Amino acid sequence: MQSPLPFFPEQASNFAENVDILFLFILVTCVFFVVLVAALVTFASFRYKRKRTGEVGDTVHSNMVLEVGWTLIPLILAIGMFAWGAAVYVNFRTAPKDTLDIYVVGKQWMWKLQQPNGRKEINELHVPVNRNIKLILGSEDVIHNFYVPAFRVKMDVVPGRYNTLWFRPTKIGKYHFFCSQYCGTNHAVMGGWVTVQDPADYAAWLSDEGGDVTPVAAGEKLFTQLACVTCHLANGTGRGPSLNGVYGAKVLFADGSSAIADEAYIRESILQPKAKIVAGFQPVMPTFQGLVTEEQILNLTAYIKSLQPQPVPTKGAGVAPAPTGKK
Amino acid sequence: MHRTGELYGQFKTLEQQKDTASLGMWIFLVTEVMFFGGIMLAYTLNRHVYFTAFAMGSNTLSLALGGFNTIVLLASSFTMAMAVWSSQTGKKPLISIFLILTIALGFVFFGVKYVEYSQKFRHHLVPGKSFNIFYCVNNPAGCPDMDAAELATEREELDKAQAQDPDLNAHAQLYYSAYFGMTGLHALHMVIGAGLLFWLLKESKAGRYTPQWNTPVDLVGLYWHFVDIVWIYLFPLLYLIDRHK
Amino acid sequence: MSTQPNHRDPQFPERHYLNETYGIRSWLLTTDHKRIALLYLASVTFFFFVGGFFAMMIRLHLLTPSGYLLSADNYNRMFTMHGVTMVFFFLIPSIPAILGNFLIPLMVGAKDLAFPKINLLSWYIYIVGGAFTLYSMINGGLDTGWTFYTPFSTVYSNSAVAPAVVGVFITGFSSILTGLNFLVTVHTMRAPGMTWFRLPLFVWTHYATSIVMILGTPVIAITLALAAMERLFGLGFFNPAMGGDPILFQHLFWFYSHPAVYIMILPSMGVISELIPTFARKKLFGYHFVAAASLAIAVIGFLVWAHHMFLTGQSTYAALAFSFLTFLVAVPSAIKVFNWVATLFGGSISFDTPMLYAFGFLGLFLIGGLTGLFLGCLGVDIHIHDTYFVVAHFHYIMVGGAVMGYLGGLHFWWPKITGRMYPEWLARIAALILFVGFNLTFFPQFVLGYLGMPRRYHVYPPEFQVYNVMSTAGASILAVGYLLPMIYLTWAAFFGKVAGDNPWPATGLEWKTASPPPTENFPVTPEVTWEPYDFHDRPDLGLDVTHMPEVAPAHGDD
Amino acid sequence: MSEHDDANHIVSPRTYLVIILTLMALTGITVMAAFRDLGRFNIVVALAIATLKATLVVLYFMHAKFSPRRTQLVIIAGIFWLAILLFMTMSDYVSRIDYRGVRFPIMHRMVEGSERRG
Repeated sequence: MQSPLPFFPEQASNFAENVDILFLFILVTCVFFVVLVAALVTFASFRYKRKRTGEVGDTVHSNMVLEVGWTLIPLILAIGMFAWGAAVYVNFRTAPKDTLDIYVVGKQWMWKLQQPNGRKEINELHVPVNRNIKLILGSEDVIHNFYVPAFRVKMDVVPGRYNTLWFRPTKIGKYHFFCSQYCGTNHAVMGGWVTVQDPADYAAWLSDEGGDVTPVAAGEKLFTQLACVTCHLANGTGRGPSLNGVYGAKVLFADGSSAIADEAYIRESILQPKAKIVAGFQPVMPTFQGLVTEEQILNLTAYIKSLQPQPVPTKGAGVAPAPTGKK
Repeated sequence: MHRTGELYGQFKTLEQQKDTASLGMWIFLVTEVMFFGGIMLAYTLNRHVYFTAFAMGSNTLSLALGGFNTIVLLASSFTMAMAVWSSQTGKKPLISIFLILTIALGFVFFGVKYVEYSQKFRHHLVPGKSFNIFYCVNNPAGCPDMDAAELATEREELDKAQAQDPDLNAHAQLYYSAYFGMTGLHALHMVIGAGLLFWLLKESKAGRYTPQWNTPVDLVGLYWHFVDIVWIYLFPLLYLIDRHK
Repeated sequence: MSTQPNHRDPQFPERHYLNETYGIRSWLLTTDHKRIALLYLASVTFFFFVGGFFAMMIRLHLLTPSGYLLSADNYNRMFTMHGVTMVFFFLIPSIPAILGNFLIPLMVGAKDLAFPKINLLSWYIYIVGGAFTLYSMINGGLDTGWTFYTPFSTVYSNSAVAPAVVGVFITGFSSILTGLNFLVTVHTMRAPGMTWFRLPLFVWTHYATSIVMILGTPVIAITLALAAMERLFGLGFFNPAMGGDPILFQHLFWFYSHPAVYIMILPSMGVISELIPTFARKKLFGYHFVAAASLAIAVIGFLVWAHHMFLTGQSTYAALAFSFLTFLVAVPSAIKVFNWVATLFGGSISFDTPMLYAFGFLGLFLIGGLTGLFLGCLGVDIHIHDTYFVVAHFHYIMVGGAVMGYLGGLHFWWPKITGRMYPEWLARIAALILFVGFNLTFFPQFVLGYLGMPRRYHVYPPEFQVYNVMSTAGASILAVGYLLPMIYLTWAAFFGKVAGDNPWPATGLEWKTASPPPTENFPVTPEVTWEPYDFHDRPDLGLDVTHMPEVAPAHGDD
Repeated sequence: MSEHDDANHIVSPRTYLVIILTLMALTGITVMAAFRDLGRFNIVVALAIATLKATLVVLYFMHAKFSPRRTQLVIIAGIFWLAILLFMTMSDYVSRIDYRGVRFPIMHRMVEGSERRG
């Protein structure tokens, strides 16, 4: 962050400047009225302070010119603000034709995004700079809201219908996005990062599926990217069981049966999480079928195998680190 | 509050007291209008979006029973108005007679409503897990009150509707949510009204109501007529959505 | 204390509504509007501190970005229960059910409200509704947000939604009955000579509030009933999985809940309209305009609800219409503010505690109202909707405005309610603490909101921490500010200096009777012959009407 | 209606009888109208008849015709606010371009997308 006490978020889209200027216009108008009223009240407080007990005020109690004046002036200013705001909003609700369409699905409590070429991301969004982007938003469960402060855009993600949201990123960088419609337990960590890239980098990223990293490291990265960490907390207090030391151990299931956790079990749990439910947990995990490649499953399995048992479960349940994907 | 005769302590005259009570009742009825307004809006929106399913749902109701109930309720409004008239003109025995008639008509309405509701239960037309608008056409044995010709017509209608709205069952369920919501709320008001009528009957038998003081009869009358008005709207909205073939 | 030349040695009346009868029964079965007001005072204060406790937990939790105090689920329960308690069980009944109940019959010169038994019934309904809601808070809590948005509340929430919704549903009828009682009382119970344009503005604003109560509350009642049916029996109107529409719920919810904001702020405006003329000793500037503005707010306030839904995918055309109407509703509020300020000019201003609250109200309401323009403005709302900017805005209105007015009114009429004065200097200090604490708590939240911190977050990115710490610090000061008046007002009710009938002195009819008033309010039905707030027409107040700052020719408008 | 401001105005049983017979007749008409195809006017006719019936009940059975003007104002306010609720909300829905029949297309698209890729 630039200063310890910032007042404006970064301006990184075509809307940012429009919204900020409009905001400043209203702000200046409002500050003028606050100062005016404060000055009048202060002046009157000194000038008309009661000087002797029993004193009363004068008998002036109406003035048509004043009344009409302070009805019309606010009215005109209000209509001005309305018209300006309406212009910005209509532009925001009317996407241009030449957009890059990205599908976004919100579900408790993660975002699934899909690029036009089919590449999928979780809690991450890559977009090229200076290109009109249209997000098509849908929800699998409750109402969410996709919000990028640096772009000054947000839109509700309503189940049963889809909304659209467009913007043109103007600055290369990484920006927070949030869920800003309350959606349940982990509403606050249902966010991620928008990465605005140079078109060439974006194209390279689109075709690239990974790098030269060890399966464990790649698995660890995936574990965060796919938001597994939000539920599978190391201390066992999350919505899913802790995976520390699970590999090779005996797992008890809700229906009373049990199994040794091997590679096949881990794979099945990722792709068909509802097939076997660990005792004491709810079947809330979504399937990752189609979201992870075989290679990624292998990486994840490698990472889970590497996790050592954690001896002491600590208290402070359910506290996840500030927005996932930040690491 | 201190009470002298029929005049409550906070008032100066009987005239003022009556005026106040009547205004209070009217304002209460306005809140009732808004109360029904909320569910009316849910109905309007869903009818607008899922017209086919709503028309289909409406056609599964019995027009004969609905129409009969409309007549019954209108008649009860008439007898209620006559009860008010009897109290205004001091015909004490008539008050009780007209009140009894009103209550009787109210119970006829309940009876018919019971027949309708129980039929919907048997036909699996109550919103919930077992809701199935195709139940009767698929299980004629479960609906012995429908003959083969009726079932054939209904099958034809359902197929046509299904072609227009693939999610017909879900949307018909919304129609039935509106149907049970609106008629249920209306019936609840009728029950309250019937309770009030029984109370009036008890008081009128004690000879409490005179041409000078008959405010309770008047106010319950207003309430009863309001419930009637609600039904006047519910009848075409629920039973007559799309009757022409 | 200000002057009271006609009451040099005030006496406590021998017989009054407090000592007319004794015992628990005489309170629980009372139909006296003044006693019912005190019943409301006790229960509303209870809920205020319950809600305040939740607020403190929220602020303490947000001290650090990763919030170690509460789990995510518990944090969500805290802000939900804070909202539900404060909105439905504190703000909506606060001024109308306490001050309105106590004062409206006194102000119009009646012996009681039109329907005293219904008045008592409304208190019992409030208590039953409160009991349901408390039950849900203890058994399972509530985590839907006070807005109960579907389908989260009806399908996905794991908390005790049904009893809470039923509780709010029940409480709604308490509000309806109060509004009905006020409307009818104002229409039919006015004393001889009390014409419509001689009514104090407190009565006018309560009339406007009552209109909102009786026309809006039934809609939220049926909406919550449908939501409860949906949760319990699977009705589908608001459930997209069954073909229903969650946006419909929002329309129905805000049809009441936006005007409900005016239920909170209009009575407060009424209080301020009493305080300013009294302590400026001057007839309220533009009485007719302020009265008309109250009704305009109530009516236009019903036409703006969908401005809570600009980003739900609402039709663009509808958004334009609702935004335009939103700007229109700002105008009558502006008219009121300017008229209050104009009243000060040429007055004889004293700075007793109620007047300090009035000034505090002016400042906070002004900021709260003006920040509403940002949110009503479609272009800016895209960015600040559902952020802390909204949180700050509505707290400025609902706490800064409504609670300042409520406390100002409580101080102003405390001598009338109890017959005794509160400790003046302590009260002034408390008012100051409240003003400072309030601004420190909520002003940083405007900045947080514009920086992009969304509402209802139990953890947040570390760059937002500075402002959150400021806010929490302010909240601690604010807590002291709220505890102080409760303590000294309670003390003053028993041990304060005897106030006398009209300590300020003020012009309203309620000051013509004893403090505390007798059960029947006025021994003899009063006859009103003077214009409202007209000190010059009131030789009985013992003021020196020949001494005015400047004598200007009176305009014949009023 | 100042000449009718008498709160104790008594309506004669004859009038009541005429009203109830009219109401019954209107019920018959509304059923008959429902069986004719009037296109979009079916609902208009049905609501118009219902409103006529309601008006008769309010004016005569409920004595609104003979009530103080204030009562009439209350009734009009109630109808007006109901209209606000219905019309302003529906104005949102009817002016949307994409409302009718949109059902999770996004999920289908995502599946299609992955199939195309794979």
